[in-house]
Amino acid sequence: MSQPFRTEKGGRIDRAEELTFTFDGEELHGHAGDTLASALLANGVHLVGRSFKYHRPRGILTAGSEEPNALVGVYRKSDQTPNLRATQVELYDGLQAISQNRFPSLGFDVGAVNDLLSPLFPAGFYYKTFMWPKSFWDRVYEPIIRAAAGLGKPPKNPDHDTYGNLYAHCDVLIAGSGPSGLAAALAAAETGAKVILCDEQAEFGGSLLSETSATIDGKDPAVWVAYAVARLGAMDNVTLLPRTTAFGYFAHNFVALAERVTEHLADPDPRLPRERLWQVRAKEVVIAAGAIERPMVFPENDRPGILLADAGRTYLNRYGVKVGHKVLVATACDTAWQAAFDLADHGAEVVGIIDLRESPPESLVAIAAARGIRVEAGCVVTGTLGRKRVKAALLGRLMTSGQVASGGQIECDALLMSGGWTPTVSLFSQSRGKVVWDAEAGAFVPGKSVQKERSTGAANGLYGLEASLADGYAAGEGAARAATGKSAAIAHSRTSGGEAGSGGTLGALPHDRNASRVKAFVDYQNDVTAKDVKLAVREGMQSIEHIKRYTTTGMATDQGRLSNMNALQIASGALEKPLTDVGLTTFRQPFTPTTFGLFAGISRGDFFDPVRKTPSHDWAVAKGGLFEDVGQWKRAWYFPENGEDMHAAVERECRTVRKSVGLFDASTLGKIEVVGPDAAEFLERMYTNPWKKLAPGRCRYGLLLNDAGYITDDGVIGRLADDRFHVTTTTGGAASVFATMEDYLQTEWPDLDVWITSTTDQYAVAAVQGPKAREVIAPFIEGIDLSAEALPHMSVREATFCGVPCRLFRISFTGELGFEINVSRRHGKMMWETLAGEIEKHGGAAYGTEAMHVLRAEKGYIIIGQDTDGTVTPQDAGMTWAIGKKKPDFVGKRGLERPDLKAENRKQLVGLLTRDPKIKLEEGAQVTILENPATGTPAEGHVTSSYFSPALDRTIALAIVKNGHALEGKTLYVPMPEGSIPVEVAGTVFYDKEGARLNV
Amino acid sequence: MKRYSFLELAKNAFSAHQNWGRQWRAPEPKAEYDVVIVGAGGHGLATAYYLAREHGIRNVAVIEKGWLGGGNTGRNTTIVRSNYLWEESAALYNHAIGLWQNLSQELNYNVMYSARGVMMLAHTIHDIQVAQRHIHANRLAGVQNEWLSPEQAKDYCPPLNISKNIRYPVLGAALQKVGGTARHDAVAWGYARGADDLGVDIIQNCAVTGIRRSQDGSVEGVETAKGFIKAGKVGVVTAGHTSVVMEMAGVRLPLESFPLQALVSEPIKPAFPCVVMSNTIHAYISQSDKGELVIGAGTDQYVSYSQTGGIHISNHTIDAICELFPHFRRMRMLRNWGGIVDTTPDRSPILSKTPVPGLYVNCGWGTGGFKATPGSGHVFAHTIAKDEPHPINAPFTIDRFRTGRLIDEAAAAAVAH
Amino acid sequence: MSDLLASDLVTPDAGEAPLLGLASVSILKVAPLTRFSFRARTASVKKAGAAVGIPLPIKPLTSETATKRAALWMGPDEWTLLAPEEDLQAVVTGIGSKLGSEPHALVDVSDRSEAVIVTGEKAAWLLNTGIFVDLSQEAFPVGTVTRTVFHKAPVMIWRIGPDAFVVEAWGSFMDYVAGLLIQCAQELEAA
Amino acid sequence: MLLIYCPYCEIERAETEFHCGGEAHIARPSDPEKTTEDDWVEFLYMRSNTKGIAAERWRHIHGCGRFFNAVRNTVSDEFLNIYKTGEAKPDLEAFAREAGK
Ligand SMILES: Cc1cc2nc3c(=O)[nH]c(=O)nc-3n(C[C@H](O)[C@H](O)[C@H](O)COP(=O)(O)OP(=O)(O)OC[C@H]3O[C@@H](n4cnc5c(N)ncnc54)[C@H](O)[C@@H]3O)c2cc1C
Ligand SMILES: NC(=O)c1ccc[n+]([C@@H]2O[C@H](COP(=O)([O-])OP(=O)(O)OC[C@H]3O[C@@H](n4cnc5c(N)ncnc54)[C@H](O)[C@@H]3O)[C@@H](O)[C@H]2O)c1
Ligand SMILES: Cc1cc2nc3c(=O)[nH]c(=O)nc-3n(C[C@H](O)[C@H](O)[C@H](O)COP(=O)(O)O)c2cc1C
Ligand SMILES: [Zn+2]
Repeated sequence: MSQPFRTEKGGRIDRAEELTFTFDGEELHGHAGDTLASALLANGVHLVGRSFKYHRPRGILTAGSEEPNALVGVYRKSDQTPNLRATQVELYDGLQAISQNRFPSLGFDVGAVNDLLSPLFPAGFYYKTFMWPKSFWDRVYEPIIRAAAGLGKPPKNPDHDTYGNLYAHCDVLIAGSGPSGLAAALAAAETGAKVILCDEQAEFGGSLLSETSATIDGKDPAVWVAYAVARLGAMDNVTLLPRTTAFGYFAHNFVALAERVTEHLADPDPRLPRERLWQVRAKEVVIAAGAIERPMVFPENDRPGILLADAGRTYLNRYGVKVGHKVLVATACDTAWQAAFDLADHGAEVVGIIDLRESPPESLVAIAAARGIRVEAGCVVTGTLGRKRVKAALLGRLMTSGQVASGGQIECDALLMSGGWTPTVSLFSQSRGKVVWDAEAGAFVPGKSVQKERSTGAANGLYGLEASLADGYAAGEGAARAATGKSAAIAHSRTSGGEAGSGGTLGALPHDRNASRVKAFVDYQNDVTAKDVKLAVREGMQSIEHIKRYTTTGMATDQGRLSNMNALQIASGALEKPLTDVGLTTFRQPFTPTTFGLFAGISRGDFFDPVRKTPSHDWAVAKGGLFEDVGQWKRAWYFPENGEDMHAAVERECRTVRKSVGLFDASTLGKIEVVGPDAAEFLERMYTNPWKKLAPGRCRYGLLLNDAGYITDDGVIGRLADDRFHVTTTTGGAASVFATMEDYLQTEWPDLDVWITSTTDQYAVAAVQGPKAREVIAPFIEGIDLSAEALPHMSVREATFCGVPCRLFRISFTGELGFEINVSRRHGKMMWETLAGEIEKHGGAAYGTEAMHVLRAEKGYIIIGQDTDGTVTPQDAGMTWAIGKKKPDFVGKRGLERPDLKAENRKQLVGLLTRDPKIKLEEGAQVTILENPATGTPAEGHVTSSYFSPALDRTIALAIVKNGHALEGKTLYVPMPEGSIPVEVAGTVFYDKEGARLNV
Repeated sequence: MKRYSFLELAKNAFSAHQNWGRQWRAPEPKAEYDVVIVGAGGHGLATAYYLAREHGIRNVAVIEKGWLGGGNTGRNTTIVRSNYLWEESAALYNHAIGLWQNLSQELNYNVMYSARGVMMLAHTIHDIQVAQRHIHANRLAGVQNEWLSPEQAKDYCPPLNISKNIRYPVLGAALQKVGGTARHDAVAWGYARGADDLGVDIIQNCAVTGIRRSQDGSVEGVETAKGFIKAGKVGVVTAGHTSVVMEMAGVRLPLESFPLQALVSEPIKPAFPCVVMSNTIHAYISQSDKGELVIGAGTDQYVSYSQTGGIHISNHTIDAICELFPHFRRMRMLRNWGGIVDTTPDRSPILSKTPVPGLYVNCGWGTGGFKATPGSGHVFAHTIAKDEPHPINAPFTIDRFRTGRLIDEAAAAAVAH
Repeated sequence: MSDLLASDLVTPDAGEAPLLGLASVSILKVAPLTRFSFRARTASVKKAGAAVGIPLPIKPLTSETATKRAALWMGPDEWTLLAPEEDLQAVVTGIGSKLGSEPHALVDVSDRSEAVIVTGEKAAWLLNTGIFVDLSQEAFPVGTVTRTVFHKAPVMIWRIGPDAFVVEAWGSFMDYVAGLLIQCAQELEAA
Repeated sequence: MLLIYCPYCEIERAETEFHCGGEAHIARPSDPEKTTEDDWVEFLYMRSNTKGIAAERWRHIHGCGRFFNAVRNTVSDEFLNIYKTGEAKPDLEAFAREAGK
């Protein structure tokens, strides 16, 4: 049960609550309030992972989301989530974690041989080799490279957790809750502005949670945090979101947040989402994301046990964990000294403070002296010893010559380092703002705001508690004023301690080692060393973007937050150009890796896309009907009976329609009501056909082109009154036809007095088709005369069906006597069931889309999108008859006049009959002149529709064929892998060419 | 040029890699070139390379406003395939496939062309019809493409969810086995190194700001950030910026530039063996040799030169990926970026002479030109050198929009990448 | 629910059990209604109002209610007119006789949409799981009506009370909309 | 996801409620019969594709349904002006000068 590195007291963990967890199967203990990282460290575990390329042993480096080494897999419900940062995984009882990228074990990893071979693997090595023998690439080299790369393993099972979403609006969004973020929140909230405060950590407070040597308003910083959070929590206008990362800053102040809702719980309620996406539109954004500490680039700076100094301090003060018993501190910056002091005060032995600077501040040296800590100024670490944990560090003394003299060796079991601080400008950069160099801070800081945003505190390059607080209050006030015009007075806090520390260094440190032998890491996770960056420059990679892509520095899961500045400095040196001329690479979203499920959210299963059903749906399901997806609609495809296969079912359905009667659900067709005195004029301009003379009560087939001249849609249009038309469109075209009409209406012809209304969902439509159609509907239709004389083919009437109003069309897509009855959707089920019952009495049957396709193909009626593909003109489709020749204009008329649309040799719609009537062509098969064309001979066209036709008792097909209309009667070929199929070119109408069956 | 090989790598290991030379120079521009190529993307660099290698025209400069390969070449999802519908397109992309197969050896630069197969899913009957049409047309054209049942598709790509109970179940797939991926940056670098070695000057950080025309209207040279550069011929290969550059010569084009986004996951061990594309539900995915899942998202709906886009685009792509590969739902997005794609009305490129004598343009590749890089450069070099198109790119004129002789891959419901 | 706007018109379907009934939010199906899409140029708007018995709102995104009538602003020349199921013909006749030959369009869309009433303390929260619109009372006061998008479906929302919204979707989208609302509300059942 | 002001609804809404209709002020030739091949291809396909200040059409498709025009900087994606269909094209150069400052 012992946690040998746990302090006696202090920290924010709950010592009363002990938790058990496992790491690589070993049972360990920690406390509530721990992260996995702090709990591992409490147990003295530093070695937690292996690096990407060289498989070097790696330990926990940081205490935050920028952690590059301590990536683990965590098991839950017998599956694991890879690449979680141990520094962000909150401990819960029973947590099971595993290390990654090692085989067979973390302690002994065969991949570590890469480290020995590393001289062969400098940056970009794979571009230079693996080219011979050529065939080895796919079979040998690439598989090896792929297997070596990658960190964790992907989960094995589908994820059953859910992910939530919330759209939110606020006046001020504050990302980050350190002193500056909290101050900003207090100041903004006090004005009454709507505030959202988020922080990626489990608790609010940021750096204050590990600050023990300062006070705010005379209170311990943590106490002040508690007070501030309580105050904010009590206000209605404030939303507090801990465990919530602002990960994406998009255009127009749209910020995406990822809230981790249950991951920290041992046994979460399954009804809760695992994570929630907040899509926030903020009038003003305050970025209070703080700053992170920079590693120092010295040889072997990557051994387990080497941490950032501030991380060491955080583990101590916040989690009650000493990172070691004998701690060495290497720094170029004041802040690390405090870590040394705090550790010493908790009884750790601080074996030395090595400061790069010739003369660190007197005050610090004095405090060190008082604690008896050895101080080495003007010194650097030039190497470290120890494989799985640091054992000692080599000391180097900087000489005036710039050389380094060996200064011996210092034993330690942990090494804390600080190269200074890097403001977190990721979000600012995402907002498209440009950073500027702040020489004093030695860092890039946010420049001019591009969006309604301001950075504050350490993120703005302001170090020092008092300054951060003051800046935060000002940012909060300013943001609230900008958002709402309101302001309020709020007392600013007074602090003691927490002064800004100065100092810092960038780039690789000098050393006295054999440069070609040692590795000083810049990007830990991707194993990019200082040498690699220099090599890239030597090879002509002059842009920082090239250096990034050639070496992969900054491309790891921390996206360069730790490495960029050091890489930049090294590049700048190698290029002999000032750092500011080299510039940074682009920060992109997400700020930290963000779960796919969060983006996908609720869009899964049936909710992936709306499932649109017609009122006959349940009936069709009960009947055993099968469905096909057409756009978002589910359409009944065919209705097998008694174990029929598709072919048998479709054949039966077709025969039934031709013999007696069939019932078909046409509800999915788009419907548009065109109303107004200029309705006919409008249709006249939209469709190819003439409309003005169409009498009320009659219908006409309409063909719609785009202005380029190609067919885009079709449908039957009925004139209900002088000023009212009922337009139908294809199922898939409904939305786009409506949008196209609105476009012309609003922007080209706004003077027309006509309006269009979509009525697709207003009506359920049943098509009753077949010789007995009239008998079937007659009992239910009232108010009109159904006789052929009174209601000829292509008519429309308003009537009632079983007493409810309906629009009755006498039209046909089958070539048989047919009616389409439109009743309001609510009565659709009643209508369908009534008719379904009735057709049975007449030996009829319901039929689906497949039979509908066959029946219409027998008649040569085209399906837009199947027999046409966006390159087909009315002439091509043999539909010149649909063009109103006398019309001065219609959409597409001018397009049709273009040379190629009028050219000879265009592909035209024809019928095809296979010589062998049993052979059914494949849709999409190509049509050629030669029986066996040489490879590379372009085809004459392709088969667009192909079916077995029960009416003809043979197969039929439609095809688009070059010059097809002139080829009627000729033999062409459809070459298939198994041999060429001879076909005869025919007209497109196969059945009842005279249309006798229609007009009964 | 120092040749690259394993031996060379081993030799250099002894000298701690101190002796590698530059892969390309950083020359100052000369006053005059025979040919100036504007834009050092893959297509521009390949054009320069083939001008020098195939046509002996070595007095060539490639002028790049940023860093070479930093345009769409550096930000695409690297899908390579040639199973396009129309014979014109299939010929063009297949020409490229032929060149891809030997590109590493030819350039002596490993571009990691990986023929792991590209599988295009069908989710509806219409999709099947379209896929079959492609397969049959491709067979006649000599382009490899085959049909897979859902079970065969799953065999080829084990993570694929072929359950019948998803919203848009997989009904089958078209597979092009010679399709795959390549290392996008290496393609640019390899061509740059090859072209540089043949004497081509690659001038980076030097935007072209004007195109100067002589009295007779023909091209005289380009104005740049580094002054005027005289040129006998100018080839514009600037992808998303083509309208901007061509306007400098007074040439209007049927182009719109849209943001197209892509994203990568965190790196994981090999989990995805091939490339899968679904046009119907908008998902494009493969796994890079580094281990990230590389995922292509859609275009935003408005013209933008911002190289970013909206989150709803990523949402819609990732939801599709998670339906097809539900165990990736717990994976995480590492980085999301955008490029600027220049799209034509028929979704086919323009590789053509222009109304301005001596001015040539190679553009309109939209969301899918990476795969064509070698082929495009090859035939464009021919067009410039001979002042007439190579038979393969002869149909890809600007004039086709006037005459209506489109090569409409979009209308034929073909797919983007 | 008596203090709700239009509560004499938009009423829960008595025959149907609530789709969702949590302490913090409930979802009730709305009984059938007469709905019209009315389109006209500005000059005719007053007359149309007189014909229906309610002024047509001119201010964007607002609604007017009167006994058994409501008029919802949909666009600068578009209104949705609501009336009890049995008043369909009355509205047609009323407008027809008042406007005569003045250009306008009146289209019966009674059954194009289905509606639910979402009420309760968490109603706005629930809608915001899929709707981008700012539903705070300041930004979206009682009476506000708008078309928008709920996840992947177009919807219309109309605030009829501080914690009550009418959510309409085209009939074929209602399974999706109601289904998702119910699913998104699941977490409210957890602690 | 852009935030777009609809001049008819008089409110800002998310981009997902809108449909972008491409470059604005490309009028369909009023007499197509007499329009030359070149003018027709201009109308059909040729676009300025401006980098910088451009006028474009939007439709509040999931709102009031109205088309309107917007001036947007295609580099920053910032909207500079929004006006109703039928109103004159604003002086884009002036916006460009302003943005250049
Ligand atoms: C996200 C995304 C995914 C994609 N996925 C695929 C895919 O999977 N498969 C596929 O085949 N294709 C894909 N593409 C398309 C493909 O990337 C492009 O078609 C292709 O890379 C274009 O290459 P290019 O050389 O023509 O253009 P680019 O690489 O963009 O090069 C153009 C160059 O011109 C330069 N330039 C511009 N203006 C000037 C000027 N005034 N002066 C000087 N230089 C200038 C630019 O800086 C740039 O470097 C994708 C594109 C994107 C954005
Ligand atoms: N050299 C120095 O002396 C020095 C350097 C740096 C910091 N400091 C001290 O640190 C403090 C800085 O205060 P501060 O408030 O600016 O920063 P902070 O580090 O205290 O707080 C930043 C907070 O932002 C959170 N955060 C970062 N990115 C986020 C994101 N994308 N989404 C959500 N949360 C995010 C972090 O988790 C953290 O809690 C001061 O007290 C200052 O004295 C001093
Ligand atoms: C195929 C491919 C793979 C990539 N893999 C990574 C990666 O592993 N890590 C990373 O940070 N970025 C990766 N990127 C993205 C680049 O970092 C970068 O975002 C992209 O080249 C666009 O450039 P920009 O973001 O600088 O504008 C990859 C890009 C591509 C095209
Ligand atoms: Zn609007």
